[in-house]
Amino acid sequence: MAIVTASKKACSVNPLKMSQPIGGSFAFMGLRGAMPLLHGPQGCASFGLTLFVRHFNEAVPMQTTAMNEVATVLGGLENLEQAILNIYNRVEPEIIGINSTGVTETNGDDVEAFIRLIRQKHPQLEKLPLVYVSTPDFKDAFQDGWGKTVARMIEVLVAPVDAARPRDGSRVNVLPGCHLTPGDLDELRTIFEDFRLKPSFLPDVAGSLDGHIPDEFTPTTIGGIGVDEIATMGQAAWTIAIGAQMRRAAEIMQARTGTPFRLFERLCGLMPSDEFIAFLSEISGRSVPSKYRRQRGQLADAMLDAHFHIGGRKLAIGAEPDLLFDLSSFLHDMGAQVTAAVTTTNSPVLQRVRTEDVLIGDLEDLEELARSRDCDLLMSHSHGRQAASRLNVPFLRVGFPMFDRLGAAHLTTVGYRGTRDLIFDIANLIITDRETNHGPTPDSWPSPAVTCRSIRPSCIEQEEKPLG
Amino acid sequence: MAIVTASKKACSVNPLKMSQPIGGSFAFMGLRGAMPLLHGPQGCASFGLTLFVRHFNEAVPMQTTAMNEVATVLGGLENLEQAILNIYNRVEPEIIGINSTGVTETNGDDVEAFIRLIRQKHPQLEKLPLVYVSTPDFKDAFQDGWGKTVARMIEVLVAPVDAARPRDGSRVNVLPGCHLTPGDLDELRTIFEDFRLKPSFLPDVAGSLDGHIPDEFTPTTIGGIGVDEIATMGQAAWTIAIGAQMRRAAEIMQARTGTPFRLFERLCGLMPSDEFIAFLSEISGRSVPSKYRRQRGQLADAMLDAHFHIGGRKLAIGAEPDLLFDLSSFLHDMGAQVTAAVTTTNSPVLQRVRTEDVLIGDLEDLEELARSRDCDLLMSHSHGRQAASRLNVPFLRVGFPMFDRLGAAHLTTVGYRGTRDLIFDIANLIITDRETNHGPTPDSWPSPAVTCRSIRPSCIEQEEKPLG
Amino acid sequence: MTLLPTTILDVFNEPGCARNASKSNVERKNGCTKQLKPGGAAGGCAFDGAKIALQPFTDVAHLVHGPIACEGNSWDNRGSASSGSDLWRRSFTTDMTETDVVFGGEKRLYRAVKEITEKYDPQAIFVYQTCVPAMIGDDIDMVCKAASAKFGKPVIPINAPGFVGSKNLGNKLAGEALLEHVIGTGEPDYTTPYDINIIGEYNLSGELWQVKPLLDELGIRILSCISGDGKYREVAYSHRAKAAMMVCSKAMINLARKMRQRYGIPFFEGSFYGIEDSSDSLRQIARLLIERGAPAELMERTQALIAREETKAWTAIERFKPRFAGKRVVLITGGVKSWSMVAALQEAGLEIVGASVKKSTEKDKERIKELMGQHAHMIEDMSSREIYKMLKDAKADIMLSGGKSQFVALKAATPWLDINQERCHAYMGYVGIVKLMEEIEKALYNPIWDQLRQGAPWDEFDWKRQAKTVAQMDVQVVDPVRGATANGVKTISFSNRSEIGDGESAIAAHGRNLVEPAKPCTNSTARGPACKDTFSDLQPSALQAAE
Amino acid sequence: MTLLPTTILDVFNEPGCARNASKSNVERKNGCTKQLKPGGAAGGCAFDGAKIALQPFTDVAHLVHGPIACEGNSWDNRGSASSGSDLWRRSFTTDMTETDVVFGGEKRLYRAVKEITEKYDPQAIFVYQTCVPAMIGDDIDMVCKAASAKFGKPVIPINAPGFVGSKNLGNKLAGEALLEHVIGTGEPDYTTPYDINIIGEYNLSGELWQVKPLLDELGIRILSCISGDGKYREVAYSHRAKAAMMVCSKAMINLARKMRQRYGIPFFEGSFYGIEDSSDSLRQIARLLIERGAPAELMERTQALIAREETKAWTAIERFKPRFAGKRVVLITGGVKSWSMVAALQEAGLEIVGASVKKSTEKDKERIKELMGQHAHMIEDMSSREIYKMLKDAKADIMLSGGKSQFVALKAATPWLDINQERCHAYMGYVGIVKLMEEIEKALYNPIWDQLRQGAPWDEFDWKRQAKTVAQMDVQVVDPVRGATANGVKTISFSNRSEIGDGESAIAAHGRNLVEPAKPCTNSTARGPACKDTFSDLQPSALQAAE
Repeated sequence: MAIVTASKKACSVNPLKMSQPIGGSFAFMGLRGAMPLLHGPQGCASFGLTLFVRHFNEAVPMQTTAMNEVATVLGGLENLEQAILNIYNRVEPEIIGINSTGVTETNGDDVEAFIRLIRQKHPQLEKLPLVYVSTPDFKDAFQDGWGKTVARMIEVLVAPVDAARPRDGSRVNVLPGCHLTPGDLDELRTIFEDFRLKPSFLPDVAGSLDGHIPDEFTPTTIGGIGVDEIATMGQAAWTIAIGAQMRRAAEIMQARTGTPFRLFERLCGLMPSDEFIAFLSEISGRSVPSKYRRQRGQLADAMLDAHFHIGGRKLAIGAEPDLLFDLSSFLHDMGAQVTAAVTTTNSPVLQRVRTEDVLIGDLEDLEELARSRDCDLLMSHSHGRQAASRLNVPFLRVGFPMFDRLGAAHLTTVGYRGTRDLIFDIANLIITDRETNHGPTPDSWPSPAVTCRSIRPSCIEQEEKPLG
Repeated sequence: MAIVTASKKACSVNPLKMSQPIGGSFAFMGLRGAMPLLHGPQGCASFGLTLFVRHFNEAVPMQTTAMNEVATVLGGLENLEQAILNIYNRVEPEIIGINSTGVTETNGDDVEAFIRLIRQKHPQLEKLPLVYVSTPDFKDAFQDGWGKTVARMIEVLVAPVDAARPRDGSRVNVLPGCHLTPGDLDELRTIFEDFRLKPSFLPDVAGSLDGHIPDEFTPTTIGGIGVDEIATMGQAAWTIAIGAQMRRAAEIMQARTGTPFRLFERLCGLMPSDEFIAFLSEISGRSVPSKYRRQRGQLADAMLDAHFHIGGRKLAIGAEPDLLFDLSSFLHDMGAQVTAAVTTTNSPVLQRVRTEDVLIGDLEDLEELARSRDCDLLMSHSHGRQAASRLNVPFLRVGFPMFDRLGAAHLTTVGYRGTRDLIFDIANLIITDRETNHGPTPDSWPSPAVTCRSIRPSCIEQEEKPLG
Repeated sequence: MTLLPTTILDVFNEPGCARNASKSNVERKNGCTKQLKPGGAAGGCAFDGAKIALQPFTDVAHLVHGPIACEGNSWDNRGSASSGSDLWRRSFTTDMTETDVVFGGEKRLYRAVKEITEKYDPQAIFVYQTCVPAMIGDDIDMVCKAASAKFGKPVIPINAPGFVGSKNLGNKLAGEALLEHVIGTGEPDYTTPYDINIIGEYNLSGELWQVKPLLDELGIRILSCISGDGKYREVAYSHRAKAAMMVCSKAMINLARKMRQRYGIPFFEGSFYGIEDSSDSLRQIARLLIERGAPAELMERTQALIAREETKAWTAIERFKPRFAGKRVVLITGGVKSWSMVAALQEAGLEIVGASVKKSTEKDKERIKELMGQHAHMIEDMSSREIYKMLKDAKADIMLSGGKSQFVALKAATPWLDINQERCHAYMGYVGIVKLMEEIEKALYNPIWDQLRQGAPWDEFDWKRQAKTVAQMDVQVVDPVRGATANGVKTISFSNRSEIGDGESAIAAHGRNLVEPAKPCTNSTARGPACKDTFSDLQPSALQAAE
Repeated sequence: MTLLPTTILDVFNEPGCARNASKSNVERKNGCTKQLKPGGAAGGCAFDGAKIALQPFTDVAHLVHGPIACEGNSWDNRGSASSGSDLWRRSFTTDMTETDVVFGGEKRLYRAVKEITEKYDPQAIFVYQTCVPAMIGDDIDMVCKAASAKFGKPVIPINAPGFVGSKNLGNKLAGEALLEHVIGTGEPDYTTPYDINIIGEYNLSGELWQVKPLLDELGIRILSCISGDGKYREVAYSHRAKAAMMVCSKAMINLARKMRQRYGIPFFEGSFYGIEDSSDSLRQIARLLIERGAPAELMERTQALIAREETKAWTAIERFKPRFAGKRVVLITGGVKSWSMVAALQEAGLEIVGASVKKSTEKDKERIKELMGQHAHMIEDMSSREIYKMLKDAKADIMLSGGKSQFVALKAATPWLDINQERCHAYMGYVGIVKLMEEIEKALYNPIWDQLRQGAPWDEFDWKRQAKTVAQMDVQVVDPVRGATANGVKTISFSNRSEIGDGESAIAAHGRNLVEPAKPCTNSTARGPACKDTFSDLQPSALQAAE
């Protein structure tokens, strides 16, 4: 039972946290033909855009209501109206997803009321879904913005269903947390399909941000789940939520449509994957394909090969709660000691992180804890690179953003195969570090005596003649 | 058109090459219930065994006729007889695969004659397949041993078919070169199955060496293709050979059973994968599943993202011919210059390596070429690590053996997905090297003048009073 | 709410601003305040601009007062290089909470300064104002003053909250803050007749170090670089320089002008991109220094060095000429670099078929026209979709631009090179231009383009769809100059009226070569003046965010 | 064909060999020549043994004369560490071709020596004979002599082709080569009364350096280590040592004995594995040196150092005792390390429930019995399948062995630790033993075991199959001591006759805990002498390769 505390510092140094509005925009990026719109000054969208572009190496759609100082004084209605109209006219989106920012929240803009006014004034917008989510910058963090936004999508976009009507037994709703990559979603999709289940991912960033080459250059998302498909999600037999951040969305789905849900807080590791596969086997009524039997064996074997290297490592990890919980639990299961854990926002899973204490803090906290607790493996998003370099410990990039290496979108850590590959990556990182920094030398085990007594010259004997 | 030359040195330094008998034994490891048997002194098997164990991190079956000095004088019949009987009695193999070594070849053992004698003497062996291949250590190399052994398996184990009988349109024989990993074979199996084709891999090291956990500990291989399945390979509609080393095996298959074949010399890269997928689409009569459309887009995107890093790199590569050809062609396609290429044995593909010259040589040659030609990326099996470290250039482990990192069996370079992941690995290796070794400093661009003129003290002016 | 009216108006009226100077009165009023279009903008804000301008000061703690978004979403994203302290790479923010918004954030800010002082003891702390605290009335000037007095260390307020305007405005506000609080507050150990300031140079990828050895060789000392690899103390005494070079014509023109005004430091606008520009800049530096009293022999030495370096560079570039023959470049930058880049590229035999002038002044444009000839295609503001089509239609062989617009080129399977701040190569001076040519050559001749321009051989359908898509795009694009379409062959005017095969069939046949290489755009004589405004009414898109 | 009869017979008759000494005449004749069983052997050959023994000499070029197999398949595979030259890590081989086999390889060998001399100029070249050139009659002694004269550099023939015998024989032949060609050919710059040789220590993972600081502190100089971190020159003058320690009782006993004979250097067999063994060895060294003339005060200093180090080590180990209570170890080594490891493990409170004695002498066995008590289970020769079953049946909590047998333990989901040459940790001396305990603790308490012992929850079928498999294995295994089976509950005698649940149900319930922890094997009193031979007739398997 970890004790969860929040940093008392006035100054956050080397932030781990990102703001919740862009977490919300990120969720909208998993919808087809979507334009995420940040209601705030243009810098908010610009920073967010840059962050996503650097992580995904993709053109990313994101717009802003471009609130300036004067507009802020007057309230955001006019800018919101103009933004929606401009987007509607220019890019013909299938949906506009709006998140508030610190400025408009401080201002107290009643955006839902604005939207009603705008719809009244512009009947051509009647069929354009507009989803608004309140996500002030000065509260919560990235994963909260994502979670709230998905919950709100369900409230606005999923059609209510007649509880009496039979459900489609092969359909499954999947509500992935923002810590899952496009690669993770692709892997899950394959697994679902191997059980002959038809998954609807909400959102589906794999469809939109996996790095495909579009035929034309569109300003909205390409790929992702369509608004039409979202509307019918109430017909699915099950909802699977991944990560505690998605519990509320799953509950709303259940309340709205009666679709039961199962929450998987972890999908990395042997036992979490076992549970997941067993559940799919159960709801699909199909036995587990031999592919997964073999993958399971391969994972078990990888655990055996790698535990020599990972076992006993002292891990310092900085990540948002669900990713922190997933990866730290997995590494604990591999024999590592979770020695320093820092996160961005509160969550019920934090208490269950397998460590002494979890700090809601920043990368300076993580660096200091890692140093004082003698950690020898650091994991965080790319910003942790500076700390790892100062500490001279191996560094594994996890989560968002990952801007200094390629392939962030395809890193896969879910399921037997994803876990297996992650294990090899970590073990090889540690092996490389050992070779580079910890090879034995004559001075590796210095004499405990204060000064080493060397041969005293007086001891040198007369040279003898050779015998032979 | 590369010029192929062989090293003139009397002394091979830091060998790249491994011997062909163990290449042959490796092929037998892809058969179910097999016991590879090296006919030679015990050291030959012991070294081979260690090599495979270190690479795969698996228990590996391999036996020896344990020829000692006296037995060598007398000829190997008795030892071979004892070995076969001991293995037969003790481990009940489904097949024993015998490769000769330098010692027994120097001795001139007529092993086929020995086997006839042994079968006459021990009728209980009647149904035990015994496949013998001549593979002297002092000729050829690892991949030759593999190629010859697979060819011989076909001659001995595949049942002749009635040419008039209709073939099974869904069955495909796959003859993979020894440069494919279990991970490659798994990837190929998935692709075949997605086209509803039923592949028979000969040999199938994925079945036997992919790292699964067996229920019991057997001294033979577990998994792999069964002798029964091999016998029926003549019924397949197509044979697909992968790597030029498999041409002869495919030709023998065709001659023996009439099954037409297609040889894929490369499976890494966009165009080779395109050709492969197009061929499967053609022979299966099925359109390409959308999964591969997306994977193709992802690969194209990875090429775009990574070409900045890989383009212009000067590559030094040491590998067996088929792996050399596959990877160097792929890297050439990514804009790298293949600047130094060293291999182990002759092959028709060597002339087509996209470089000036290919040397049949050793890792000393590779290191010297890399140094004199200013290469900045080195690829070879694990033994190249010393050269890379001395040259201080990034090093990518490819091929066999890979004993100093985990997960060798699962490295995948075939198809869209395999190529995509390889691209990220190489690009990230290069990025890491740039960060670590090539960050800009004030001395990165030294003044062209011989000595840098510094401020002459005479120039220093009288201190002025501050204005403000 | 603090509207910062004085400073901002002051900056808006910048007389040193070439753009302003060339504008009508009406334009001038609107120009710099340029109201961004909601739903059609994606550029950085004033805070972003201020941070960009100042963050390269390496020994300063840069503290952002605001909610997590401003700093948490943006830190550690630029490639400036430091030869000393790495303090500037650490990120400091007050990460304001709801409580701070309700009760005011001044106390938290003060405590943040205290924590930084205790833990990192920096040479100075720069405190950046952002929108939310500006809205709730946090007085950072007051807090900085108090903290400065308390901790005995410069604590400098940078008043450029995002919503006051663009990135460019932020650059200028940063300059104002330096003028008001830093410059003139220190004295160098000694001065020489060879002391210069370099203003608006950020040492991206360490490129200042490509030029500094030349200055060293001439005995010229960079007294202060604002702000690449800069140190607080050096800015503080930068008023003792004899002359200054303004590297980027927009970013901190106000700073250069006011330093001339206050301290009598003459400056020139120059560039180290390209051979001739580099030589010009060296000569200008020498000229100004000699005017301020340096011995005249400096010019001789400068000319000798220039002669030597030019010869070497020209020789190095010579080998690229055959490789670059007939290769066409589109250059899309924030505008300020365009003319100097154009010259550099032409030096190597590349043909410029288009250059962005969105942020360029009329004078810049004149210069570009002069360099590129009559047929210069000046891109005022082109949508991503437009550029995508242009590249798909094989109107250019390579695009050079900032990182955010890269995908327009790459996804059109067209070589692209980053010439903005995220690039990892240094392109300055005589060595840098050769490096740039190397990179262009690598990009042009990379074999991936041929592969990527082909569709999957198994995917006939895809190609049909693509052709259809391109046709649709033609319809969508508002292009008054576009010629008539008939029977699948049509005349498209892009930068000229030369007749070429249409995009569809060119692409379908992977036929970049269908476009007759002997007839590049600038060979046409029919280019009308209308062309340059062709796309100017289109919506800006991702491109706007470039730079 | 050169049969090398003299040297080999000489080695076979090694009177210093404890094993030989304890054998009957008949045994002795068969013992060391031990004809390996075709189809049932997998150990290394004599060449392998010679290479292992000599390769740690760091400044020597090790040239293997033979086809590619001997060196190409095996180089760069051991973890010795060097404080100086890395020449030893380079691999040299004549890579004989068919032509060489037909026409003889002597010329190629000579040229190879020439090339090495020219390119690497090593202190010496060791030329290893292998089977094929031995068969065709290549005379490496002659070539080495000629090359040595020509190039003015020691070129030493190592005559141990693989087919003459086992790895162990190869070790001894390597020792003979040193005696014949190297030892006594040089002189140290000076000698001291504190000079010792260490023989048979390879500095794996640098573990010699765990002990050397203690010797340094005592003023004891390692004049020559044969061969870990060794230098050619040091072996050449190793005959000037005052005393020697033989680290590995089998490897080079002949070398130690003959150095005593020829040069009067007394030696003892000792080990630095474990606290008491380390202390004993230090005392022995001091004793022998004092006997050879070192001041008697050396013993006092040695005792003081031992007291200090032991206290520290015991204190460090103390904390493991509660963690190790009731934990049972199976120890499978080449045999030579067994007794010293047993002592070390028991020091930490671990219970040894089995130890391999395959390569141990009767004296070793006695010692083990003494250490482990009446209930010692000595494993003569156990098949992999047997050990697998034993571990699956939860008869032990951890296995320590060499790398090749690791999978037997790991696949049975049982903790395992490498104590042979491929391990990456150093376990020598007082610090090493603590490190070993740490690693054992890490292995025992790693949470993966619980996970791996469970089957997939979705795979009922699998578990049934596994149960069936285990039952089959019971039938297959020839185990005369196995008890009667009835109604799914049976009595199995493993190392004792204590009653436990059978393997099936224990596994099916993931029920390692079903085995009553309070009743470990050695608590039983019914252990009969028959037990130790239970498996001795079984075929050797992969384990045999485990050195």
